[in-house]
Amino acid sequence: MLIEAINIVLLGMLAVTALAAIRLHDLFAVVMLFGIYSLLAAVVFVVLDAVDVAFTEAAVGVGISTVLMLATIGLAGRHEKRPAHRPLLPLLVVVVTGAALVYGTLDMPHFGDPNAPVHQHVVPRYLQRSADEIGIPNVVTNILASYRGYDTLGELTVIFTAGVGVLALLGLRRRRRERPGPGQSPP
Amino acid sequence: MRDNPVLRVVTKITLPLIFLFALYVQFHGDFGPGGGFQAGVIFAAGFILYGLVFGTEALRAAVPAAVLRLGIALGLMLYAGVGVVTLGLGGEYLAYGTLAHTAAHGQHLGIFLVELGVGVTVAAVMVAVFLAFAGRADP
Amino acid sequence: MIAAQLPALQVVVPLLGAPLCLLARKGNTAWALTLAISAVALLIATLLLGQVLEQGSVAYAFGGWAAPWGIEYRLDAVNAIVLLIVTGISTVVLLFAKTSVAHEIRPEQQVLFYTSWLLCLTGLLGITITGDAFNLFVFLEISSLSSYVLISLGSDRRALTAAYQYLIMGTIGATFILIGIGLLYMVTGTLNMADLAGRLPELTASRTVRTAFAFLTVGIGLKLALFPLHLWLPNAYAYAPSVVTAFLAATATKVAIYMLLRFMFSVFGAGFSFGAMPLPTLLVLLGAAAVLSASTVAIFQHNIKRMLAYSSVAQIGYMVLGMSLASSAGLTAAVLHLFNHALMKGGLFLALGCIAWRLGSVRLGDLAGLGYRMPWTMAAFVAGGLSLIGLPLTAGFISKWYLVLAALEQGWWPVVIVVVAGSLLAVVYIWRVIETAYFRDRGEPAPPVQEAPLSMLLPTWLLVGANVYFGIYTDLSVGVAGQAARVLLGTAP
Amino acid sequence: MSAAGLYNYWIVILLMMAGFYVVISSGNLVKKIVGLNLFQASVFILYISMGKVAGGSAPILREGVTQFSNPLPHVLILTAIVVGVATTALGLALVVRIREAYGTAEEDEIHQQDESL
Repeated sequence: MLIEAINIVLLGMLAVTALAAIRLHDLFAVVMLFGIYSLLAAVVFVVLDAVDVAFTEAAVGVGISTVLMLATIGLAGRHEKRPAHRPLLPLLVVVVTGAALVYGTLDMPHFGDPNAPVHQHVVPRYLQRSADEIGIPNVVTNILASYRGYDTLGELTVIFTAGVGVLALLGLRRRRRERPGPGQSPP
Repeated sequence: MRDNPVLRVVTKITLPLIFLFALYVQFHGDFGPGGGFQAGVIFAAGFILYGLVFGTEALRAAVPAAVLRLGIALGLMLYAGVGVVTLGLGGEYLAYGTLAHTAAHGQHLGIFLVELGVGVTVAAVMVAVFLAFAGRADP
Repeated sequence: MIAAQLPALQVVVPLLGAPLCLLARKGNTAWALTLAISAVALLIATLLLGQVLEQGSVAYAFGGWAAPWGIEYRLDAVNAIVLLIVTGISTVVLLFAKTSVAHEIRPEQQVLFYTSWLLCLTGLLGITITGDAFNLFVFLEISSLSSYVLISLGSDRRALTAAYQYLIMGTIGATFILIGIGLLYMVTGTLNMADLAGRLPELTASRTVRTAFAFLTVGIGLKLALFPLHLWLPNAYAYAPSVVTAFLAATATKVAIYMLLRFMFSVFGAGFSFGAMPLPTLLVLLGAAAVLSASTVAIFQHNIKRMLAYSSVAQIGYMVLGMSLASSAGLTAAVLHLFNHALMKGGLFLALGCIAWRLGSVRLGDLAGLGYRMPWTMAAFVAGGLSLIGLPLTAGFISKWYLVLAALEQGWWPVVIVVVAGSLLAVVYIWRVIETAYFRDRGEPAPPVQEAPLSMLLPTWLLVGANVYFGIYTDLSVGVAGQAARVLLGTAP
Repeated sequence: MSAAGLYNYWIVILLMMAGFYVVISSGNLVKKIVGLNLFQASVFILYISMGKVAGGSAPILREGVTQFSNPLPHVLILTAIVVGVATTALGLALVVRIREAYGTAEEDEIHQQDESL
């Protein structure tokens, strides 16, 4: 029960952070809030026994993503223009989506329930037999690199794609001035 | 930042530790949390720190564009290549058990190699992304 | 022995080709490598289709781990034909690409362009062939990220905003799909599609499953540009480089349609999707709205690429209409149109690529007299346009004919009316181009013939010729589409 | 009991929708990307929550521990986090280029410039 209580408090702090990020228009503050959000999420992951995920979320969310966002607002300006009017359509979309999700929770297995289907069908084999079949104590590594190693190859390909994309868009050399104006197709 | 001697000295002392930690995370994933991805990120963080303190030009000189491209490609080729080798040895794609005499040894070797591939590509991509963004700043 | 490994090689060959391509120094080397790899992938897809027609279905377990513990590839008539379309179109468009890319893409970006192409091919093939729901998400992201890159390399600055808009919509879609897969995993404990299909029938009353269904439909709908979630598509297609538009228009939306078919019919089952959920009504309405509204908007476009992009949204509507009938005939029509539309749009966008190469513009006003200046290119455009309209002796006629028959079978008259109305609207927008190219007076003497080079004309005519071929000889396409429909409805032997 | 068991999920849904709202309501290209990250990070919490077993511990096999939390969602989310950061890097690179080409990172100002062509 203690875990649940800690979890609820952390989730509450996440909610406060997210709502503050909606309201602020100084992008520097928004990005900093996102860094805090990631850090809190990483703590939630530790509480929920996902240490590998926590490690990665801390490195990625607090590290890479935040640094990239800061670099971008350094280049693109840090102030968001205030919207002229409160957008109603997005609010409607979000409320409907959220309502659909809440409806979906009504038949969900309860939080922490050891008899939930997720813990019954596929996963017992990983926990019981990976020590013999692969022999590495960290079950997450076993699944990540071997049982579902092909997913990880796909994941690495995604990173590769992002690298190629950033090189194509920004290049590695120092910037040359963009041709200004709305260039149509080249002659 | 570049003119601050304290920062430069501290960085020079810290860098080997960062790289050591990255290697630890890379090869310790078997027992605790960690693995190729996290190690790659930490490795890249070391390079990025170097770039921040000594200037991006210094980092560009230390890691030329051709080397970065090679790193980005090599890691992925290593991972995908392990699969091709297991195909050649008569197993399914990424069936590491075929890599050594016993299945368990093969699994260890296979996981070691693919994690290494992940680490190399992730580190190279991260450094490349950093340089790409840094190169856009007005001089 | 190698025959058993073909399912893995289908995806691994282009995947391994991408880093190799990145190491190429010159654009032409990268092009040659990409073309060779795409051709090998086409060969593999052909062999796999042969295996599927012979054996019914083919399964492959990665790492030697049996499903559902490991990741599985699973092939049947439905995805085998999609693999053939994707690899075939990629290869033909690449034949065309050398000249066009050298003209439209800066030299230092060409190697990165072809690397992204291979990644996009990898992603599309991976989505199509996989039998694992989460693996589908991973390869979906490979294809999405690489297509954002490909689109952003267009020479107009609006290519950047189009790519950004697509990135936002695509990522929302992918996240919805991720939520849907998570909810399914939550109540079944598995990620394998065949395993899911076995476990979901007991859970049809679960509100969690219904929510998962809704999220998957909306998420795939975003990738598919299903009306009214199509707003990213026209700009993305209009400002991407010519060959990218031809490739994506002919393959990416087809793969998305395939995803929808796979989840609706194979994973959830027709009984759930079309019985418990209000899907048929919804799909009929959205499909009809897509056909009518997008075709109408197409008429008012001045940029022909944009016009054809809106036409694509309309054509997706036809496929959705066929799907909504949920009958053997309807599904046959949907799969058939998927195949035929890839041929039409591929051919039409390649013809536009020739025009862009010569004129540097694809605006309607600049086309005056082009019928005499580029006779072969314009003839290809006209032939492709006739297929798009659905004139007899073209592939477009065949699929619309099957769609009308399927609708009549269930007495759905309004669908027939929508198909006819959509075709008439297509006559109008295609005619605008023909009129400008052949009948508008430029007020100056007839310009000399300045055709596109053969390396561009031949691939264009290859696709246009395929439209005529599959408009006359329908055994192969109708046969495979019929088989696919039986697989989807679970009535295949 | 019913509400207590689902309470966690409801807060997570609130988090997801906060992120989703930022994506679709903001007109600033950078803030939209921040919103995407918030949205996705919350989906990750949803996945990890479903893997928690009451009384379980981290899935690293060792002496004396028999009850583990489910490692499969962890693996899936590790992959998803990486996919997310890849998307972010690409999206931000696009924002930098758009800003260079248009001089702004606000959606409405970009539309105005393109419509005046």
